[in-house]
Amino acid sequence: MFGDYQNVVTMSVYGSSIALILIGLYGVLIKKHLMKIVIGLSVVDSGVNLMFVAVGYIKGGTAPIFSPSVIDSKPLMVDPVPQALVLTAIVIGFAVTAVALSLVIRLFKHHNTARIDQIKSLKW
Amino acid sequence: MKKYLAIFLLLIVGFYLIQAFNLVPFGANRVGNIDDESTVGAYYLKNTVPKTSVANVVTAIVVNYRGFDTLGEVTVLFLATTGLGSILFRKRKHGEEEERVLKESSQLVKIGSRLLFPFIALLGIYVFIHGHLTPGGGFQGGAIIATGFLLMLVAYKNYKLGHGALTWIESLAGITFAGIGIWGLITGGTFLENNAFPGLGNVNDLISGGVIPIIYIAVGFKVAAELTGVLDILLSIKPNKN
Amino acid sequence: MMNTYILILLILFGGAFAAYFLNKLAPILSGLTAFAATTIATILFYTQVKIGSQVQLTIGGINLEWGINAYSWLFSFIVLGLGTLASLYSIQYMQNKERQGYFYLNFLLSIGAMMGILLSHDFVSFFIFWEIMTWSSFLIVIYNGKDVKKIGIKYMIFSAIGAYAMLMSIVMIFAETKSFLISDFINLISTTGFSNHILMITLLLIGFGVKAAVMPLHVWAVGAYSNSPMSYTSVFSGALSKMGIYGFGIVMLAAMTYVSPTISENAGSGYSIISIEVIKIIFQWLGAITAIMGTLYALKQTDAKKLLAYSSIAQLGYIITGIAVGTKLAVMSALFLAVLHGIFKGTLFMAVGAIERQTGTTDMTKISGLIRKMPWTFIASLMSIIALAGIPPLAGFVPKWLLYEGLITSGHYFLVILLFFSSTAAFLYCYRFLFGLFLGQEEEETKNVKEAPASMVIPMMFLAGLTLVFGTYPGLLFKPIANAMEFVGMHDVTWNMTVLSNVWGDTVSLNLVSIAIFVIFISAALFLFKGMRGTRYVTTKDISTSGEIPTENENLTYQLDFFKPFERAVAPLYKRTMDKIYNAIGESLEAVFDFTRSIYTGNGQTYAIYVIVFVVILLIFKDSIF
Amino acid sequence: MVISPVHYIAVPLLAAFTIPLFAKIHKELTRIIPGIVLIYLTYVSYVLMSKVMTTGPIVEIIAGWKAPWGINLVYNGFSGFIASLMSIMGLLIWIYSYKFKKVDDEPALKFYILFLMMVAGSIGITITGDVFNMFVFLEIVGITSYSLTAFYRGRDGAEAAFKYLLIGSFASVFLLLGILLLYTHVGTLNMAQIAERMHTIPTSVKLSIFVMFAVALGIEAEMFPLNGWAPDAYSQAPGPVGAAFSGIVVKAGVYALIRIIFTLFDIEGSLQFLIVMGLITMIIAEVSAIRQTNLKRMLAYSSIGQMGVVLIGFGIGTTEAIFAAIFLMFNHAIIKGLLFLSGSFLVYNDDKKQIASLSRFGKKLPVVSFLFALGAFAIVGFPPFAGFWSKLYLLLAAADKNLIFLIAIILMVSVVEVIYYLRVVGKLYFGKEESKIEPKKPAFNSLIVMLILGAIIILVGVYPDVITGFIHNAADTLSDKATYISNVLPSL
Repeated sequence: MFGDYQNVVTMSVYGSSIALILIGLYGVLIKKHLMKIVIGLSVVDSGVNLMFVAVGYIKGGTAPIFSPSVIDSKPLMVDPVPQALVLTAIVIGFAVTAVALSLVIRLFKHHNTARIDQIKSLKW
Repeated sequence: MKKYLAIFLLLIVGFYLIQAFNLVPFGANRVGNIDDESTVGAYYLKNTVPKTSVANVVTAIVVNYRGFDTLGEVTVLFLATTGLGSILFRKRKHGEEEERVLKESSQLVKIGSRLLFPFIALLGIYVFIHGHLTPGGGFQGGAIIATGFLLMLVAYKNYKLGHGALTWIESLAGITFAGIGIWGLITGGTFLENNAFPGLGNVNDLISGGVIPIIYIAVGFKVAAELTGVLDILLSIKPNKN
Repeated sequence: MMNTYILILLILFGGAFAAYFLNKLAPILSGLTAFAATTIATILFYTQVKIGSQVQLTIGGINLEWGINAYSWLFSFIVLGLGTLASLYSIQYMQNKERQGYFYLNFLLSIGAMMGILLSHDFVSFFIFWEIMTWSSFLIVIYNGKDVKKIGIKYMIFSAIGAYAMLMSIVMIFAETKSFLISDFINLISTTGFSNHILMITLLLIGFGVKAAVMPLHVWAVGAYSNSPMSYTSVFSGALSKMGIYGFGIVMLAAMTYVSPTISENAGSGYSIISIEVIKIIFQWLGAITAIMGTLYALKQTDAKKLLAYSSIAQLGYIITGIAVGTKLAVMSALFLAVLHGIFKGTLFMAVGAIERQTGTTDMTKISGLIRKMPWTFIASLMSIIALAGIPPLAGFVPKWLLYEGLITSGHYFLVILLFFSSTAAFLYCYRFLFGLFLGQEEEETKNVKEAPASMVIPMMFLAGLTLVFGTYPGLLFKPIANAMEFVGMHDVTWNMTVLSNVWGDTVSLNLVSIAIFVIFISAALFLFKGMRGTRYVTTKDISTSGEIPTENENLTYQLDFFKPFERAVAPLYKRTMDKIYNAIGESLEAVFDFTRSIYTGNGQTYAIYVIVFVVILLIFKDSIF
Repeated sequence: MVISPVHYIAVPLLAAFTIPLFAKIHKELTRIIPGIVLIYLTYVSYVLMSKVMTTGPIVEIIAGWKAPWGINLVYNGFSGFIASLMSIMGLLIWIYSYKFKKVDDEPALKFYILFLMMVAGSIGITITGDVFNMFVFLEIVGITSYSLTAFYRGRDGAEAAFKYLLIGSFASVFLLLGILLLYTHVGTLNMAQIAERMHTIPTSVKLSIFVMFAVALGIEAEMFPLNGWAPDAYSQAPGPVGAAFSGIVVKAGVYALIRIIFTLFDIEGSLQFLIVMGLITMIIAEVSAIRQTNLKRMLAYSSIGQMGVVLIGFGIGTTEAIFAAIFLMFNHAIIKGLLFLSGSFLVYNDDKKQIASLSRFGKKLPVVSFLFALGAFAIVGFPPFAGFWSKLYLLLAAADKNLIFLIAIILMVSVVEVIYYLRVVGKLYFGKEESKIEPKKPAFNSLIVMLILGAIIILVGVYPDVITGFIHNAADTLSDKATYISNVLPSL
């Protein structure tokens, strides 16, 4: 399907998911605002999830569903396991984000700021 | 300075990630020959239809082969709601009404939302009822339903959710999932074993796959209730005075 | 027979907890329990235990062996005797003090632990009891609540360093011999030589050296000795410090006597430069220096407790020197002194305790002239001081004689000079102790002081009497010492019940000396009493100088600058170098620690960066790390 | 219904889902049900451990799919021992916190659900035989831990929890990436099969995967420099939760790390890596602990330091050393549990948890102070308390491999530990002046729990043989990789 452009596609799919991870990490490491950090975490999660799906892809494969039309022909199907895993990963990512947001709310109320470098009452 | 250091470090991480995934060519067949069953993927593709009568292999994996994961996943959601409740808990003064931060929406949005909501809910329900036949399933369906509630929450400033009902749905759905699991143990099989019904039915029938659709429906309800609960909690936070 | 050891330990440890809980009923009960427990244990020990019997236990997959031998039997004499007498003494001494249950709990625990040390034939139980002894004595040291940080923690730091040095050595020994038995360790060094195992031996010696308060490791001792209740200090200084000597003796004596001379000392080891001779010389000198420094610091003290504490350090120095020299005479003198020091220093600390209880202070500038008020205490102190100073006819003379002779015959002339200097200087503080507390004019404040109760006087007098007995019949002690030396491999030790002799054939018959001194003493006393009749007693405030009346707060007591000229002469020695070095180390460590913990900046993002940096480092160097 | 390892997970989950319904009947049920569940789990531990000790490991299949195809639970000497330890600690901490007042003020319902699931999740991490399942349980533990850390209002709990969450998210990201890479190369998620196919992965990739796993699980195991969250979380969480962190959650993290290193990977350098990281962790944590003025923070750093020692023990790698390390884990759970539980009564009424504020509490709270002192003595390794034996065994194992330098450093650090613990004990009994803060008298149930822990410490200290049999079995199980694989995959 992709023919000679294999490398390009590899680069673009893997590259974009790795780029998402790195961009997210950058936000987590550098941005001072708590919300941005949480967003960064979500972006990282998305990158990882995209990576899961990308890795599970098999060239020319269809969705791993034996619908009436394909049940007899048994076509090449993509790997179903990463798809199942990514479902779990997404949900867990959602849960963590929700907790993170609630913590941000608490922190903002407590410190009246959302800058992470000003919230350091616990140290040493 | 810190910025460039971070970029530098992240580029190194990226380099090694690329290096690691470089050995995993995109689109190559890593499942192997399906009849070899050398990988779990191959085994699932080969055996799902004959052994579970479920057309959607992903659903079979999520609910049955790796159903234990899914149970954990549902628990994570449940715990997130619980945790949110405990983190953002505040004592309400007697008679104090919940008040949201939102502004009142326009009439158009309100009516539009009310019109859309049943259809969204219906779509969600369809998605999780047909989880074992078509793409989608409990999580997806639940999320769709929660979107409907989000719409309502955004449109109506004081949209009341039945908290009691949410708790009931959450708990009952959870009990159904865990209970089916334990039923497997009671009947002499293994935890979550697909033996609650005598037959598995025909592939691609609506009623097929043993307990898999039932679990997925329970998951759908649970996810819908929990996502809605999370949205509700996060929306009902009072802003700081200053 | 088999279970007597366990029974003795059970009595002591069980008594400890009984004493703790009985305190809730009535404080006096815990004191009585302690006395009963030590007495029963002593009686059991001396009636039921035969030298050489053993009992084996297995705990946690480790074989333990308990038993008593001639060498540990000698030390058990100090521990049990002093323990019993001190617990009798404590009953009245501790009266009306708070937390008696706590005190007796730890008192009995430490006595039990000391017995345990003596019973242990293997390093594991040795170490277990050693640690119990350490922490129970630590708990008593901080009992007063005074200077917990300065004294208690200092004691614990040094004890911990010592104990862990010992533990390290023990595991190294086990790695080598696959056995915890002390006898196997002795076998090891006797078959493969001393210098091949220099690290483990050094570590062991550090562990023992801490408890024996050897020179660079002595800084904890004064505070710890003077800060605990005196009834415990008599055990602490008299018996507990001897545990250091006990262990020191095991290593040094066994190493010296069992290593067969045919083994090439310098064979195949990175540490081969250090042979046993070097270790011996180091400890001879450390002992001598400890003796001198202890004596000099003792001179300066105005607090009787601290004076005695420094004096203890000095005496331990003699013992260390004696053992390190290692000839039969020197070792004999060291062991004799070890026992004797327990006796007379026990008495002295008890006497000071009695004075503290009756007058409320031990500051020699504040009290004087107690001779009339506390005559028995005075007599006990006098006898012990004479023993301490090493004047015949009391027992202190014996080890001194032996030590000098041992040193001279083995050619350590310089050491003799040092020790001689030290013991001469010791006369000065001995005199000061007696004079400052008992002689001189009576103070107003001590007008209503009475003699201590009988249960405190009796142990003191008993111990003081022992110095006389051993001074006249040193053979009573020579016998077990000779047995002990036989056990550690020094054969053919000759001794005589009442006569000391040297290699040149000169002999001193202690009976004759005693009689002579006794006659002199009696006549002098008669003369003094006769002469005293005509004197008039004035109080210290009853002075008029050139018509000026001194104000209240002007201290005219001359105890204050008792030995000023002498102190001035030796002033450069008083620099407390070791204390300063330790403090400097402590402070710089604290700075380093504070710097280290600032790694935890409190900023979540910094921690995140740490994670990424760690990941990057691992990824880059993964091939070389893994 | 035969009792099987899945009860560890299924029963708490079912209970957690039901508690909100029972809450509608009676509030008190929300507290009692988790207790009943934990009692049941302890019973399960008893039954299963006696089975494991007599007949060998139990491998349980989930959903009727045999080992590589479905998820399976492996309950052998090692995982069983840790799981039993966790369930017992969970039960004790539940009894302790039953009427812990500050918990009572807040919505108790949520506290007990979260606590129960934290215990169940930790047990899940230990007994699962599937990598991705381990990730799910790690997240369960993570979410509950974050929520419980931030449980108290008006404190800096949220800050601690946010840091924990931030670093914890890194853990899940790296773990996911590691699992993904692993899956793409071996095509399975079952640990035994991964272990069996590990040699097929090219070395460089294997190392990258290992780095990701090591970092992710190192975060959970409080390895330096990944442990920035730990002191904050420990010190801000409610007292019982602090005890649960050190007694249960960290154990799960260490277990996972050890399981990965010993069973999954066959990388030679990973053991040296453990030693070095353990050493650094220990030194930095103990050195930080000595300068603390906050009691809970001091305990937290001490806890991290102890984990460092545990890692060293595993890193030495001989069966004796593993035995010592597992013994250390056990001791640490018991002793640090006691320290946290008694310590949180000592500083109960001091919002800043200062050590200075507990001056002379020995008189006001005699039993609690005594137990704290007992714990302090035990953790620094004074005989005749439990901590001594594990330290001795560890040092013996190290000496056996001739690691003299390592022994010296461990002992030097022990001196530091002695200083800061005894400083607190001295303060408790002989502080300069009496503290103005009125202490809080412990409730009966809390006292009982602390006394039980104290009794265990003394019992194990005097007669370690009560526990060494189990630990020997655990150590043997862990070091025998081939048996693990053949237990899970009998056909191969």
